[in-house]
Amino acid sequence: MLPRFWRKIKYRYDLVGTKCKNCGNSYYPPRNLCPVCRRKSDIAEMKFSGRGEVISYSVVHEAPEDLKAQKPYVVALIKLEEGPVITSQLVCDPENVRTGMRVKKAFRKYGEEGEAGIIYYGTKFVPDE
Amino acid sequence: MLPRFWRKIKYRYDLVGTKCKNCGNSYYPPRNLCPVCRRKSDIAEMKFSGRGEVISYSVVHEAPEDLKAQKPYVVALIKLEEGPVITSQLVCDPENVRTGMRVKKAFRKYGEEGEAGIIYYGTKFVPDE
Amino acid sequence: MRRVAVIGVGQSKFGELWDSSFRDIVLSAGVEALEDAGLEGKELEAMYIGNMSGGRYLGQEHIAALIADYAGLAELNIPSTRVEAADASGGLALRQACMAVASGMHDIVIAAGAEKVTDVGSKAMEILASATDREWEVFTGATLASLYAMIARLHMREFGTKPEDLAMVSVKNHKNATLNPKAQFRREISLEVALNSPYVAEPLRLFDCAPLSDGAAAVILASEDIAKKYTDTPVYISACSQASDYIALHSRKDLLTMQAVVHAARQAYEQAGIEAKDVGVAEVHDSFTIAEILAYEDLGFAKKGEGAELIREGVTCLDGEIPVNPSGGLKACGHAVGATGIRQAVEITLQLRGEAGKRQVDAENGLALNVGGTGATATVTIFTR
Amino acid sequence: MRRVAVIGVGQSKFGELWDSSFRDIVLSAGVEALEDAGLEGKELEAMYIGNMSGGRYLGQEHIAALIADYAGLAELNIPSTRVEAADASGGLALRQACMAVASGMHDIVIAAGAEKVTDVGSKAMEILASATDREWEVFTGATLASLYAMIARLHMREFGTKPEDLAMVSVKNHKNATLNPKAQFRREISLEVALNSPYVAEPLRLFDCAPLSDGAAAVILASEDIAKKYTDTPVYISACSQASDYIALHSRKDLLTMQAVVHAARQAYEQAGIEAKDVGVAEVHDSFTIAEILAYEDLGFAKKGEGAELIREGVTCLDGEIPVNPSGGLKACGHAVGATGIRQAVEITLQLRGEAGKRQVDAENGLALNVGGTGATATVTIFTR
Ligand SMILES: [Zn+2]
Ligand SMILES: [Zn+2]
Repeated sequence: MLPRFWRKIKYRYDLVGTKCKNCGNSYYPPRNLCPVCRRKSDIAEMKFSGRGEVISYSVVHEAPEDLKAQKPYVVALIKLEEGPVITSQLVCDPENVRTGMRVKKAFRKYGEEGEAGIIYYGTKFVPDE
Repeated sequence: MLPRFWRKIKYRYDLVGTKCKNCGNSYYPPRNLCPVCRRKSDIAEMKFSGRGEVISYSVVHEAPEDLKAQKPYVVALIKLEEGPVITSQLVCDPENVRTGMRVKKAFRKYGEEGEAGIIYYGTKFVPDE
Repeated sequence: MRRVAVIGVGQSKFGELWDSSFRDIVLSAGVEALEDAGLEGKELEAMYIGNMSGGRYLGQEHIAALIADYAGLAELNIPSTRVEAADASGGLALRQACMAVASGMHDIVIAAGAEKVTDVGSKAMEILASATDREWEVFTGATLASLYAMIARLHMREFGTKPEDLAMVSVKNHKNATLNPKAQFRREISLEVALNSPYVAEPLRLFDCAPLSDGAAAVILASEDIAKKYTDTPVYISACSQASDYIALHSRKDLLTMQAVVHAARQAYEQAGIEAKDVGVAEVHDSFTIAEILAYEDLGFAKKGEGAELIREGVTCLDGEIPVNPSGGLKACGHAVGATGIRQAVEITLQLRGEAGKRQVDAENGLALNVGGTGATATVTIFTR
Repeated sequence: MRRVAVIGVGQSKFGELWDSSFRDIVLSAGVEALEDAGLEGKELEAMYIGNMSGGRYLGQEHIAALIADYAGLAELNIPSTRVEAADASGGLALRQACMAVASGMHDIVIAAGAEKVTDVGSKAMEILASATDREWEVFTGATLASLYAMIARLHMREFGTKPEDLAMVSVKNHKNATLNPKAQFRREISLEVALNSPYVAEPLRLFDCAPLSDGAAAVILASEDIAKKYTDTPVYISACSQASDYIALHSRKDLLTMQAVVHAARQAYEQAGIEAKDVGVAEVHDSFTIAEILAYEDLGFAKKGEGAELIREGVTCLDGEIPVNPSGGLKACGHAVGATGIRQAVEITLQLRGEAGKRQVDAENGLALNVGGTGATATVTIFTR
């Protein structure tokens, strides 16, 4: 597996982000520097619950090569209950998605690395209502 | 085959370059604009004889993935008898190459395009003495 | 700072230019600009090139040196610099060139933008996605279209914008492109055709999305004094501003406002000493139809949420109050990624010179908005007669 | 034009940084520079980033917006610009940042350079080759090393330069690197080891070739007035010049002279009002050992053909007359491609401040030479106390 994927495994699999203890803001994806506090940042890791709400979504019909087999699939902007908004796939019938829908994280296959045929997993979201 | 390869076939296979009729300089690889005359350029195509002389060379031991099977191979700077210097592979035992050696063009396999498995041909040089 | 003028413009045709290599395309735009300015070539003191992804599209970096070389300028040893900010690369090249002339560092400078995307076939879309956050957007399956689609859905929900409004942007731009000989698509489309085209990323359909095109454009800039020696119709650049934002859409507090655009526009208006209402013609970044609606709002042509009214009421049509994208825009003239910001500058220059042919509008001030990705970079340039 | 000063410098460690992502590496350099300057971050008015091939190494373009974002600057909406000229990308970032401050456009600007190459494994070498002419050099099987190897063979034939001379460059740079805590290789090597290392491209061996490293560096520039508020030891940039040449080695009339270097050096010396003999310390682009020998000649430290004498006579050693590459250079400190031009500026600044620790030399003026590919781009920067 390419290092740029395994380096992020903790953050991707367990939804670990960061919190700035100086201003109280939390960040997912993780940040080493808080954009509010900058050099006054006081960053610590923080695990997110994985529950949230769909802010907006799109059903993808024109997909890149490695995701063509999955189309149409749903991509959504999800507001986590701790505050941050993230981009994620939503495992759900495209007919049933709606804005405001409650969702929760789930562990799912993401894709395969072309050459080595390695399979990547990560967090997707599923309906939670 | 990718368009960027077939677009160049005439120039690569037949050693077709260009000549500027304004200043008399000849160019290989081909140029649409003469760097001496710029907007006064008067460019026409010109076929090169394919005979020349080795100016310098290197035996390549660390090769990119798609050429690893061929290593060690010889790359040379070849001064064509019409003037221009070009970079080319030289099909020759590395032991026998020397600066000043006379060479001539030959039609040889260059490489294979990874995904489609298409084979590329082009001009290489061989000893001519 | 010195006043900067455009003294020459050139552009290739846009589209799927199968017969032309990257070098051929750039050269055609560059030579046209030199001819337009009446330069031989040796007067150029520096070159700036906007190019998004030569590394992926051509396996070639070091593009600026390559272009200077094939443009016949290698013997002059002039500094040649590639700048990149995804599809705002052209805008960055224009800004750096402006700065080089305004500062007195150079007298005559060429800014070009170029992209050759069709050689990689179906990979072009995936490469374009590298304009967004590879690790936290693209990894999840988000495409550039799907990110704009999520903006569109929110805009519809929040402000009542309709799919018909988006389609009308596309219809307008296609109509304008019929009058532009360099445009990729030179045929009118009907609202019905646009509204029934297949989905790319719901709610965006094929006719909401700009194509990925091959193409190049070039502008030659000079200081005011020198410009007067070369042209009787100099077009001045009265401001050229650039701003950035979070790279990922999800990191932004207001998903319906491109802060980089707002910021760059505010600076540009202030520097040029004009207001949004003084803009007589604009080329904006309609990579997706919703982006043109956002541009109306973020540039101050309409209040936030009321962008769609401008297209409904014909304000941005060729014969409207503020014609937008008279060239056909990215949607119909073509989106040659790194070339776009320069191509916009070419169009505004032609319009202000009165050389825009059948698509000529009447304007004193023109504006160009170039956006990178989903808005992490924006440049706003104001031109005046 | 205003006088420009360096008020802060920072650099990551260089090497195979498996545990660190691109974002982590850049941030470590940036934060070090901010701390060094005593800035909070919000004082920065613009950012320039040198990066060669984020598109190929990371699948990520739009690098400048990404870095501004992860550096916590997104809320400031400052212009952030990526520049690229292969491994001279860092030098270009430095020059654009200088221009932005010198012109009065901005007061405080950060210039950074960064590359993360080790994530792509064995493809890194092929990607580096995109610094040269893909169509007419790389296509034939030429690697960057083989092109420099052909220069080396010619230099040997023409001027009697020996493999031992090249090896001595490597030995010197490795020795210097033992004194640099940020260097990738911190062990001395013997002449025998260098001369018996395996061939990469004859006549160049493993120890003639710089590694491809991960790393980042950053410098913060300010106008003279402002610099005095932040530091008691400002280092001034008295010239920063850039020049280009034919992209392919085979197109150049003199294969043993890098015209871009000669041209940039001539301009830089003139602007700084010094001569080659006034340079007290230099960081030059030893991507291959022969490149350091050429640099001696093309920068005017030695006559053409006599470069090897400087290394034979110890002139460029740490205790010589003109110490070259006190950091260990690209060969031993590491070559993080797009970072190199900025890393050189960091080293020269530390040297002129007297903060270079065990590798400290005594100098009034310092010079940095950054080269792209086989010499199609060069930047020469002159620093003074
Ligand atoms: Zn904070
Ligand atoms: Zn000529």
